[in-house]
Amino acid sequence: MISRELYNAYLHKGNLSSTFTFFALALFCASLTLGPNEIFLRQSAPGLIWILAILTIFFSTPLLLKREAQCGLLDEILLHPSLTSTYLLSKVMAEYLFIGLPLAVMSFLLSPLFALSSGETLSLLLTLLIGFPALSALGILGSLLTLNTQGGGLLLSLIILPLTLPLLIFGLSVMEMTQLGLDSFPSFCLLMGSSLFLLILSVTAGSWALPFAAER
Amino acid sequence: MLDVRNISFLPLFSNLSFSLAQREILLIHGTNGAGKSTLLRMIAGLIQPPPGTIFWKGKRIQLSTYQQNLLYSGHSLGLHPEALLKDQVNLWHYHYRVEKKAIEEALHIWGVAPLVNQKTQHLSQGQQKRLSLSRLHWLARPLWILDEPHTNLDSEGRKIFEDSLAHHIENEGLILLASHEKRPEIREICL
Amino acid sequence: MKFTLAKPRYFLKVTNFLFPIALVLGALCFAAGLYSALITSPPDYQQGDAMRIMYIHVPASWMALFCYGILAVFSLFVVVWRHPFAEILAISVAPIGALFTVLSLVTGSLWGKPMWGTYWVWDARLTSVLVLLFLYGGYWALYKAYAHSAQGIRAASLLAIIGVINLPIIKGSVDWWNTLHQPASLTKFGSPSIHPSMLLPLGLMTAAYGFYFLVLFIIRARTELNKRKLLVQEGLS
Amino acid sequence: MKPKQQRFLIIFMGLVGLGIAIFLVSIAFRDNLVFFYTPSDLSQKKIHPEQRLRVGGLVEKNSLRQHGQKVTFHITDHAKVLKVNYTGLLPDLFREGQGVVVEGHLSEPSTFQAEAVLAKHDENYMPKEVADRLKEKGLWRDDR
Repeated sequence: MISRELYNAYLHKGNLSSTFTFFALALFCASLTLGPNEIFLRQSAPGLIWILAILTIFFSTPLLLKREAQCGLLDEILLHPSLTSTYLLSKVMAEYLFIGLPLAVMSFLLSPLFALSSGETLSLLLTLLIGFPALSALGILGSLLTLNTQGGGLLLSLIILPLTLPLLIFGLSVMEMTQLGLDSFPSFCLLMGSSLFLLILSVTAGSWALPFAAER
Repeated sequence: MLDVRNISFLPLFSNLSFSLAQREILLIHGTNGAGKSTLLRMIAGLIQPPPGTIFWKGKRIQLSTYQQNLLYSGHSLGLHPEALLKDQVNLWHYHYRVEKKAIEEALHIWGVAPLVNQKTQHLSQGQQKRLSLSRLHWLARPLWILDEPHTNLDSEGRKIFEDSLAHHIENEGLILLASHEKRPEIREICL
Repeated sequence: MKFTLAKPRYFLKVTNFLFPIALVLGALCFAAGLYSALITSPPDYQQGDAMRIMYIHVPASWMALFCYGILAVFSLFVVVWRHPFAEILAISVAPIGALFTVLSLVTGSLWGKPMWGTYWVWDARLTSVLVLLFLYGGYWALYKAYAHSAQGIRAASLLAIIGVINLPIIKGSVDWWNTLHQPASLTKFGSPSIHPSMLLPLGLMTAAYGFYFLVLFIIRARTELNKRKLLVQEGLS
Repeated sequence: MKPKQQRFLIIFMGLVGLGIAIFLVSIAFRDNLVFFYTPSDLSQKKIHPEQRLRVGGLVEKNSLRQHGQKVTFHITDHAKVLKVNYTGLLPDLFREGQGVVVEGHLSEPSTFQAEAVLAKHDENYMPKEVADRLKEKGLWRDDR
C-alpha cells in the first residue's frame, strides 16, 4: 500500500510545481513588502514562513484528493483489505516527501531573504521538518471533510487552522527562545509532542471521514 | 453463495431481499435514479450503515474479508488520470499484488495494449472503459458487481465483455449486473 | 434516513414541561444576580468598579465552553450512532454557543480597557475564547457548505469532535504562549483568587445564563423540528 | 497479514505514539522553565551587547525617575540590582515594589536599555480593605 501511494504521489508531480512556486513567490513578496528594517524582518520571519507553509499545504492537498475521488480511486482504497488508516499514513508519508521536504528546503534556502542568522535558520528548518507530518495529516483530513463541497482550499483552511495553533505556537516559541538566547528545549518537546498527537488524531479521524467522503 | 435480506435505503427501496447462487447472473434494472448504483455500492460494502443483512457463503459478512472476493466496477473507472499505461499497470500491481504479466495479458485481450504513450486522461471514454474493465481478466474474484458496464463500449468491446461474462460463469462465478438493457434469458429485479 | 419520531415526541413532552419553569427561574436569577453584582458586592482593591464586568464576562465564557461540550456530545450521537434527532439538537446548540462566545469576547475586551489600557490584550483566556469562536465558525461553515444537510451535519459533527479533543491542547499552547510573552510578574500567595463576597453574584449570574441557554435551546430545537416535519410532509427532505 | 492483526497493530502503534507525546510534554514541564533572566543571572552570564534579552524582577522602591517619556528605574532580585532606562508609556499596573519584566538589550554591563515593559495583571479580585489587611499581616508577598 505504501509503495502504491508513493508511486501515486510520484505521478502527481506535474502539478506540484505550482505549489512550490506559490510558496517561493509568497515568501519573496512578504520579505519585499516588510521593508528593509532588519530587526523587524528577523522577528517576523518565523511566523510568516510557518503561516505561508501551512497555507500552501492547505491549498494544495484538496486539489490532489478531489481529483482522486472523481476518478473513483477512493472506492478502490475502501475495497482494499488493509485499513484506511494505513492508506492515510502512507498518504501522509508520500505528501511529506513530495511537499513537506521541498518546502522545508526552500524555506531554508530563502531564509537570507529574512536576514536570519545561521542558528535561527537551522532551528526554523528543524521545527518545519517536525511540524510537517501533522500538517499534511490535518490537510488530508480537512480535504476529506470538504471533498463533496465547493469550498476547496479556502473552506479547508477555515475549519482546520484553529487546530494547527499548537504547532504554530510551539514552533515559534522554539524560534523565539533561540533568538532570546534562552533554552528552547522545553518548547521543542512540546512541539514534538503536539505534532505527534495531531498526527495520530487526524489519521484516526481521517479513517472515519474516508468512507463518508467516498459517498457522493 | 450470496444472499441479501431486507436491505433498505429509505426513499429509494425498502427491505429488498434476493440471493445469488454460483454460475448465476442477476440483472438489476430500473429508471435512472432508482437506486441501482446505491444498491450495488451497499452490497460492495462501500456505503455504511454496515450491511448487517448480507450473507456470504452462509455467514454474515466481515467487510475486510468479504471485500477480498468481490470485484466492483462502478461509474468512476478507478484509473489514475496522470498515469501512462505502464504507470497504471505498476499502480495495479502494487495495489492488488497481481503479476504485471497477467495485467499486460488482459490489456492485450481488451485491445488497449498499444496505447502506451498516452496518459489516461487523454484516452477516449471507450478506451478508458476498456482499460478499467480489463480487471475482469487479471483480477480473479468470484463475485462481480458491475454498474452499467455497457456504457460507451463499442461492438467489439461489447463482444469481449460478453465472452468474459460467459467465461466467468463457467468457472463458478457470480455476477450482479446493473444496466438498462433487458436480457430475456437472465433473471432480473426491477427497482 | 428513517425519521424516528420516538425521540422527538418524548422531547416535546419534556420541553413543554420544562420551558415555563426555565423561563421563570431564569428571569428571577437574572434579576437577583444583576442586583447583587452591581449594587451590593464591593469594588475590587485594584480595579475598583470596572471589575463588575467580570460578572457578565466570566459566566459567558463558561457557557461558551459548556455549549461546545454539549455540541460535541450531540455530534458523537450523530457520527457514531447516526441518530437523526441528534442532528436537530446539535444544530440548535451551535449558534447559542457562538452567541455566548461573542458576548464573552465583547465584555472581555471592554473590561480590558480599564485594566490594561487597551481593548485587546493577548491574555490567555481571551485568546482561547477567540479560538473557540473560530471553532464554532468552522463548524457552521462546514455544515452550510454541503448541499444536503444530512451529509453536512456528519462532516461538521466529526469536526466538532476533533475540535473538542483539541481544546485542551490549544488552551495549553495559548497559556504557554502567554507565559512567554507576558510572564506573570506577581506571585499569588495563598489568598483565594476570588473573594467569597464576589462568589454569590457570580453563581447567580451563571445560573441565570444556564436557564437562558435552556430557554433559547428549546425554542431553536422546536423550530428546527417543525421545519423538518414540514420538509418531510412536502417530501423534499 | 490478516486484517485483524493489522487493526491490532495500528491501534497499538497509535497508543504508543500517544504515550510518547504525553512523555514529551511532561519533559517540557518537568525542569524549571526559564522565561527571563534575573539581575543575578545576568552578572554571571557573559552576554554580548546586541543579544536581545528579557529580564525580570522587582521594581526597587523609590528608584523610579520619570521626566517626560524617559523613565529610569532599578530592578532587583534581592541579590543584584540592574539600572533600566526606557522611553515610552509605562503600563498602568506598573508600581514600585511590584514585579516587572523588561525586554531589550544590555547597553553596558550594569544598565539595560529596555524596548518593552511587560506588567501582567494579576488574577486576584479582592476588595481593597481585605488586600490592605493582608499586606499588614505580611501574607501578601509581592516579590518574585
